[in-house]
Amino acid sequence: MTTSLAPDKPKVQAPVINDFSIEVATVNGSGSQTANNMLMRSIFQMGVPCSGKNLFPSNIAGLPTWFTIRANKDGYIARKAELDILVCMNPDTVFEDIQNLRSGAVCLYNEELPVNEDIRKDLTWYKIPFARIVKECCPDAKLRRLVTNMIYVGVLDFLLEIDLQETFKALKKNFARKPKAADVNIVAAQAGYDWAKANLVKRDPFRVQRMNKTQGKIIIDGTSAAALGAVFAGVTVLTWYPITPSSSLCEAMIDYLNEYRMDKATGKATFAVVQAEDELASIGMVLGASWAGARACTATAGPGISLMSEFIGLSYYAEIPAVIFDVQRTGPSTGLPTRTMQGDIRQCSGASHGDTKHPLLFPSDPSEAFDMAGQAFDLAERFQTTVFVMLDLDLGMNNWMSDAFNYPTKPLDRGKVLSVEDLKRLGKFERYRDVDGDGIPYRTLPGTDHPIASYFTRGSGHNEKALYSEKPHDYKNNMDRLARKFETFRAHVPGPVVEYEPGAEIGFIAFGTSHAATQESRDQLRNEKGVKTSYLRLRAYPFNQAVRDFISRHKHVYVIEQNRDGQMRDLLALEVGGECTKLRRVNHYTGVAIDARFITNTVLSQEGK
Amino acid sequence: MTTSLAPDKPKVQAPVINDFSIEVATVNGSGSQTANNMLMRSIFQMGVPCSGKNLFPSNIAGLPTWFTIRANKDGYIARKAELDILVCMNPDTVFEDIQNLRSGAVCLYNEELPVNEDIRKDLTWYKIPFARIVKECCPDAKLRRLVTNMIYVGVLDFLLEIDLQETFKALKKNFARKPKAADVNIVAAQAGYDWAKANLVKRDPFRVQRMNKTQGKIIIDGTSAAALGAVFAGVTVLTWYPITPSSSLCEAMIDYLNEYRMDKATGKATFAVVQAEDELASIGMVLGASWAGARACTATAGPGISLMSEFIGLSYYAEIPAVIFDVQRTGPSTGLPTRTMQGDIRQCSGASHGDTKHPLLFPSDPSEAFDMAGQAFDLAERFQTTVFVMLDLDLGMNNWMSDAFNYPTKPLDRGKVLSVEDLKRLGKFERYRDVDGDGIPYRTLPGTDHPIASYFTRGSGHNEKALYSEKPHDYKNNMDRLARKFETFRAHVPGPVVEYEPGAEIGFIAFGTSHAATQESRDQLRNEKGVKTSYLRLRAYPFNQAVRDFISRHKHVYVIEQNRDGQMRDLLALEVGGECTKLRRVNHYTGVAIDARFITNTVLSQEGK
Amino acid sequence: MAPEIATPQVPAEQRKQNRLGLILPDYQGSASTLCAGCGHDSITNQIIRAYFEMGIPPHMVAKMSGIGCSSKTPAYFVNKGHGFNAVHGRMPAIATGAVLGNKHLYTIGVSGDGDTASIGMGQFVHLLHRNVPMIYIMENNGVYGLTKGQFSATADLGSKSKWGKDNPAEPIDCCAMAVELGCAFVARSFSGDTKQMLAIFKAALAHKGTAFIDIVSPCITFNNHEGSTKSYKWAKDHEEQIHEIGFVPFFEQVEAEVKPGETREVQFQDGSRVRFKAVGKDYDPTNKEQALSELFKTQKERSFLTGILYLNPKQKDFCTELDTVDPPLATLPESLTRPPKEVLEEVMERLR
Amino acid sequence: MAPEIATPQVPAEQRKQNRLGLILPDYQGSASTLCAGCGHDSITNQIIRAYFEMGIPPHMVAKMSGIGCSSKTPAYFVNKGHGFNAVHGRMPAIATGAVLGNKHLYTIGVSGDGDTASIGMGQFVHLLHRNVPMIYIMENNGVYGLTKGQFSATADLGSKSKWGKDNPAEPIDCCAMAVELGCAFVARSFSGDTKQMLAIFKAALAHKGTAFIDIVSPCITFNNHEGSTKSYKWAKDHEEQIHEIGFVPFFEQVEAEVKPGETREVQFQDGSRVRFKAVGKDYDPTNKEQALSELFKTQKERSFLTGILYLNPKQKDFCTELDTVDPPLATLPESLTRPPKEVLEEVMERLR
Ligand SMILES: Cc1ncc(C[n+]2csc(CCOP(=O)(O)OP(=O)(O)O)c2C)c(N)n1
Ligand SMILES: Cc1ncc(C[n+]2csc(CCOP(=O)(O)OP(=O)(O)O)c2C)c(N)n1
Ligand code: SF4
Ligand code: SF4
Ligand SMILES: [Mg+2]
Ligand SMILES: [Mg+2]
Repeated sequence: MTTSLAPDKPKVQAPVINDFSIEVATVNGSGSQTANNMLMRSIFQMGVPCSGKNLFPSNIAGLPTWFTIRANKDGYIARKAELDILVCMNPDTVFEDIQNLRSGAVCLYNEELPVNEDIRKDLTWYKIPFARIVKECCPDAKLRRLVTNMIYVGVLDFLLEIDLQETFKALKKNFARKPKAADVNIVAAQAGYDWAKANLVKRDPFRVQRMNKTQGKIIIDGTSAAALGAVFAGVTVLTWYPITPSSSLCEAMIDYLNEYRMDKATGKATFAVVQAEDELASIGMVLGASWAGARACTATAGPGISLMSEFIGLSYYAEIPAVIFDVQRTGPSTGLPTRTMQGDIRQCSGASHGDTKHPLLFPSDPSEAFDMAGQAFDLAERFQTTVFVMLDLDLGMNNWMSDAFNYPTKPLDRGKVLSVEDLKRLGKFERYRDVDGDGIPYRTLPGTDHPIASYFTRGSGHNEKALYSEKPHDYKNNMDRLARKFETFRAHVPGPVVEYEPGAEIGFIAFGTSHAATQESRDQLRNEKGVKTSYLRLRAYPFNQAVRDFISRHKHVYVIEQNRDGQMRDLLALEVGGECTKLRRVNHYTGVAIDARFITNTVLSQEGK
Repeated sequence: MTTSLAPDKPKVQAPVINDFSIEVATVNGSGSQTANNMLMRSIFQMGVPCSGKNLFPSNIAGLPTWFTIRANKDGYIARKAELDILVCMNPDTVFEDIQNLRSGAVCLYNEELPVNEDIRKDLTWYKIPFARIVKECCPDAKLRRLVTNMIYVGVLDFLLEIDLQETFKALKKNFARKPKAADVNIVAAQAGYDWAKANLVKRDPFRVQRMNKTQGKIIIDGTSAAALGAVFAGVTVLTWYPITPSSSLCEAMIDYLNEYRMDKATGKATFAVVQAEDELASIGMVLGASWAGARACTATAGPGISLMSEFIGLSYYAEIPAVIFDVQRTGPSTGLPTRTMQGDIRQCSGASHGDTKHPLLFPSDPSEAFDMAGQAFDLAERFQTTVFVMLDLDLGMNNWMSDAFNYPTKPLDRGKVLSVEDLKRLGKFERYRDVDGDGIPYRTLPGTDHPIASYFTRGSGHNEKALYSEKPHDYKNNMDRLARKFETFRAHVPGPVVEYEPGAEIGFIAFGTSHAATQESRDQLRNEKGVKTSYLRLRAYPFNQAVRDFISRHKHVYVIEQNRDGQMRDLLALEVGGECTKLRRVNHYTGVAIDARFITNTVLSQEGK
Repeated sequence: MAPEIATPQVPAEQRKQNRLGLILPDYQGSASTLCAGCGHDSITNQIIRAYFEMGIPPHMVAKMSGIGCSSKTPAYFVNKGHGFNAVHGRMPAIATGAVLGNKHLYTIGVSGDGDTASIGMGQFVHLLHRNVPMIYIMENNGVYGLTKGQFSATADLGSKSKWGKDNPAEPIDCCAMAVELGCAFVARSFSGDTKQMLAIFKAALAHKGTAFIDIVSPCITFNNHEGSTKSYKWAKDHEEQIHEIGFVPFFEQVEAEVKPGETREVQFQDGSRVRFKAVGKDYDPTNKEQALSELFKTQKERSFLTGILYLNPKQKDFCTELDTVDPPLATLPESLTRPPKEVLEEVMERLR
Repeated sequence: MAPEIATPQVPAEQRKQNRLGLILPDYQGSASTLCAGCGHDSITNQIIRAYFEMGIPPHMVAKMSGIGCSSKTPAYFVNKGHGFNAVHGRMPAIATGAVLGNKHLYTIGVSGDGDTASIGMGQFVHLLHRNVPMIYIMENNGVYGLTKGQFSATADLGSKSKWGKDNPAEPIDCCAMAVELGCAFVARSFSGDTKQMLAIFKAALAHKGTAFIDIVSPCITFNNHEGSTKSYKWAKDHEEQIHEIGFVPFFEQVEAEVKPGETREVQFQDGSRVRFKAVGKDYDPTNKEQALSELFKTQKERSFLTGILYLNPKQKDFCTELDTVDPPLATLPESLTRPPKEVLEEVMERLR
């Protein structure tokens, strides 16, 4: 008996095409990740924009996990707070999961769960005998737990009219090197599909129809994207200490390096990777390597940045390049390490004691993460200081639909490094002199075979010649030059992407992963309330004139970010002086990714609408 | 032959009473510190306000050091940039030292130095045969190096008409437990005096005359003052790792503890001190001890704060008391560690990743350092978070004239700790619930013998009952409460000291060691240019309404601080919104203490005067 | 080999009372959220049992940890004690602080091999150097469990990762380090060896000073495969018990008879005694050099020694060194911690 | 006993040329700003001499340090090398990074006992664990010189401070730790023993892997008084040379004769050889256990062993392990470090 015969069904609604969200409620360690990705890929391959977000606990196996896929014909791929379709696999959360559904939603559940459909008459129910289906289709009992998840993919393929072949294609791609695994999963998906076809009557409105909005796009997570960016930026040294969510970045980079960066001629590595004993060591190694001339980076999350602070300060004062990928998560160290946050902006922009300032880059999708990884190395080497690439858990660990990456067009910028020939030509070398007026001095690398090449590196206690000095004016001169250097950054970091809406009195400023929800909220405001908004997407700190202009030209500017304190708002407030009164806060801080409705509601209430 | 017969002397000027600065240029490790302190004390004992500042290198012996004493009848005890009297003892800097003198200044020099008086005809010269004098007065050759310095004290006593008996008194006090050392020095001072009397003709205008402006005052350095404050605040655990300039604080505290905090009954310590292996350990021990219920503190400087960041964040989120004395110095770690700076404001106010905020107290003299040390413990225990006492090297390591300290009138505030009796009475305990509406929850101590006493401490991943939770609303609730708690601080940290000057359009905001120079500059502006200024001296962050009012009520407000970036200005700007345009910067950042003339000139140029 | 599962499996019907009249469930914690079969849960169970059998007042237990799967376990035992899950690698400092605040607490720290031997190495060494009275358990699985299975510094040379890669480095042997550094109680065990763990934990509770216990504790999810040298199978096959341990707490002295073969006995400061029965060769646990040479030998042979490797109960501990008043510093009254007014006046007088 | 003073006293008239045609002054640094008589300056002088005699190209020297008086010394030798005075206790990471960037550099790190054994302990252990090819000198005075004389973790039990207080703890013996951890070149010397230092430094330059050298180096200002166990007098009275060291660099093999009594010889990977002449007992520097037991013994006797305590020139070093291309990673051309366009397209294709 299928649930389609249950009494009191909601009326059949008008079809909803390519616009829904699916949540799979399961436990971590149960292997549902692959199934969920295949489902998402199937939709993607049908040309429908989509995204997938995994909400998982700080634990390895056995605790609740929710995977959400959103498909949206208009390209809205931010998290959507309301769910349309729920797949219940976890007995521990089943009641809460069902309770949280909106009226009219769809609920697929494992028949083994103690679900009474009567508790929510406003839902469309599908009961699925997972154990039976999997038992039939998967003779190897050991594999059953894993492939169970493919059953619901098959069922959903049927219900949502997703082409089963796309699921097969996705599986084959995914298991390109393990054809047997592909087969087992294909069989399971087919079994789910067949069972559904034979037993279910579709009563819900959600459907996928082919369109062509994913042409040329890829699906990738942000940490892999940044890792690839580094590999194509010629990174030579990676040091790291495992921490969620940045481990993924390092592990992806290691895989890519091993695959693409072994010297053909000798079979040897053109890179070195060190798993350090902690973050103090990993940043120390980066500074040592950069000082010696390597392109070095590390990746970490907030707790790691805290530990690195002293060294980051040294990088600023002693002028040593470093690239740090900060994949932000909710703090503190024993906080919600598997939840997302844009929470390290204050910390990173000024890390360390004293007068230190550091530039930050904010990619908002994988393709930008790829590009900015490269830019970060160029900037770090040119400016001889730490450059942060600020990802977050949402971008880093979730699967994003993205433009394919563009091969870099510019050669690597290795910065102002003087070679033996340069030294011969110049006859003079003063490590900390501002020769070019941009605040950026020249450096030499250890091993440079010229009598005037060497200098001694230390913090701020030196004069322009890098000789030890405690003289007040030497210190002040140097500090003023460093301030000048930081000013120079404004013109060299990626500028904002600005979209002026004619007649808009309201401006939005967002960055990083708040972008997608912001775009969607703008449409909501326009379409639902006739409220027009302009939009500036920040891509870096420090800011440039375009940011100031944007704020000038609007009555209110909402700074949308995912932290409690409005950390970016504060940086902007300090930038624009009196106009800071225009800046309003849209702060989302719950550990889950921001959604458009939250922005829309917050803005409307602040606008008194 | 003495220099008094040299040709071309400057004319004898009108006497200058109780208003001059003396600099002794010497090398560190030469033992001049005692002599300089005795000289300062002699002036102090004559009732004349004075201060002493030691400018020393990051090195143990053999490098140039300058000790400056300022005596001023009006009580201006900030550094004065111009020198009146120079004592040259260091061959390495003698030319520069002399070169830097203003016209009309006085120069005493060791006859062994290669000085040609002709190079500066605008100075008053006194040549002194140190070696000869000391040889006569000090038979023990081994002691001569040390007591040489007392010779110039004796000479200056004669020249400046300082009562030699006051020097003797000071020496006896200083060497109370080493009468022989006192004697040797007394003899040397006397010898210097006698030689001067016999050989010098006074040709300079500077004189000390008795007055009564030091009655009830003491001379002490700020780190000793803070250490005493902690001892009288009942500190029970001190952990530390040596770092200039905070080592002095810890070493002073250890001495006081050993002297005054051994239990009479048992002869055992009522405190524990641990020299930790580094700053990560020292703050960790403080948190562990506070968690167990001790009154615990540590002291460090900027590099230590950087290293402590992660733990400081934990203290914020897990709500564990900690008192940190930050004796600020010029950064970074290999910077100018023996120079002063108000440079850790940004770092301390927000240390750690995530949304963290910490209160800061700013003592501006030893008496306030004493009081604030006590307040810091009360606040830390009441609010269950880290409280910083922000000293700097200038306050911490220099000798300051100060009001005598007042014995605390209020009992220790140990905060919201529930005893067994409380638990019995209440029957309920939820570690992170906001029972009182002030954002501050109750806690229990380990070892509390009651079935509901225990709870589990971790970062932000918990609900009000301290049970593990990753639920979005638990996280948000907790963060909102923490924000509320921080708001509560405004009413509990020491408020500013405000002096409204009728008719003043300009306001000054200063804090900590910028206070003395600020006061003096206000008088300069009033007396020299007729410019009136009001003055608000900040004593803590976060700010209260009085700060906002002050800024409101002035046209321009100069924020005077000793760092490059205007770190306090930025905190104020964020506080006052649109009125931030009124805030102007007076940023002194050379490693040496700020002086009034710098403020005056900076303000005048910004005012276009 | 199926390891026990923490807390839930402690039999509720076990109603035997200890010397405080408490029963085993009084020492339980919250339900474990570790992977089913994780070695750490077996350790938790023996910790519970040791506190119970030793009759430790649960409210006097302070449970400290860093970060990692292992560091989560303090939530799974002795719920009536206070627990503190601190930051990664810094449990020693937090625990030292707690001991400073209240020296009467029974302080136990649980850490992992990552937490201890990587990021925590500095604090680990200095904790031992201070001899802070506490139990320090390192739950050693050769990987970073919570961050998904990267090798730690205790992974053996050539041990295979879940993804088939060989570990390139020799392991850091924390027991050998501890012995070398003079730690006065150094033990190693295996999470599958419940009896031995229990005896060691009880002895550790009697010891005054740092009791360091390294326990091979397989990570079922990331390091329990063929080729791993920290798997259940490998550990079972390569464990070399150096002796059998009999522990006699001070409050049970009368009943205890010397069992046949128990030749060596060491007495703790509280009067409790530990007796060793030789297994194979004669091993003197009070001999530092023998401990090291046996450790080196088994390192070479790719096996691992278990038992109490080194023991010196006479060594001065940190609290004895600090010599504070008897009550905990945490609760000293103001009358003892704030000197009277006259003292301040005396100080002021000197500065006038 | 008057120690030498750094740089300035290197006799300028010494015009002897080394195998590169360079003279001793080519290896000098800036004038020392340490206290006159500081042990560290004597060490500096022998470092200079070792680089000179070994004919190391000065521009290939990378001089790394943490913070402390000792950590200042890289400014006082080989001015033509690049120097890096980093942050306190983290020299190992900085040095490891430099080696990663350019494995052809002759990397030397100078640290203090505070810099190494306190704040730097974690990095120190892991540097040894990795066997990063470099020389690591710990200038050991038992105190924090630069912060004015507090005891460090290497101070001996009962050693008196300048202010008359006894150090309450046993010392951490970094040599014993290094041996235990498997460091393949562990030596100890005394800043007053110039001949021995020179031989050790030269051998260290020939060694591939971490050469750890602990040198007792009295702090004349804060730890040279009666009662201190790191004073010149104490060190002179308590130094126990374990052997005399003869070093034969690979480029001087022909001239070198075996001196009478030189019984043991160990050969380095570059062909250089070190020969040991027994002093008193026969000591086998390739025996880890003997090294430890001798160290323990002298610890107990309150004396200190000097010489090359442990040596194993065959151990795999970190760079060999990493197996990178021959040129320094620092200067690899873009053609080697940026994969071609096709590779990116291949990756994209997989993700479409
Ligand atoms: C400063 C910091 N760095 C990194 C992490 C990430 N992290 C969490 S647990 C862990 C390793 C735990 O390994 P181990 O101590 O062996 O415990 P296990 O999980 O294996 O029991 C790491 C690296 C962190 N929480 N904090
Ligand atoms: C993070 C940090 N903490 C503390 C200090 C202060 N400090 C500078 S040198 C030093 C100790 C140096 O001792 P050691 O390494 O033994 O060198 P020595 O001066 O004795 O040669 C300390 C604690 C610092 N610079 N940075
Ligand atoms: S991941 Fe490994 S260590 Fe962590 S709980 Fe699971 S089995 Fe245990
Ligand atoms: S203080 Fe000690 S270690 Fe530092 S330079 Fe002087 S003698 Fe050397
Ligand atoms: Mg582990
Ligand atoms: Mg030292």
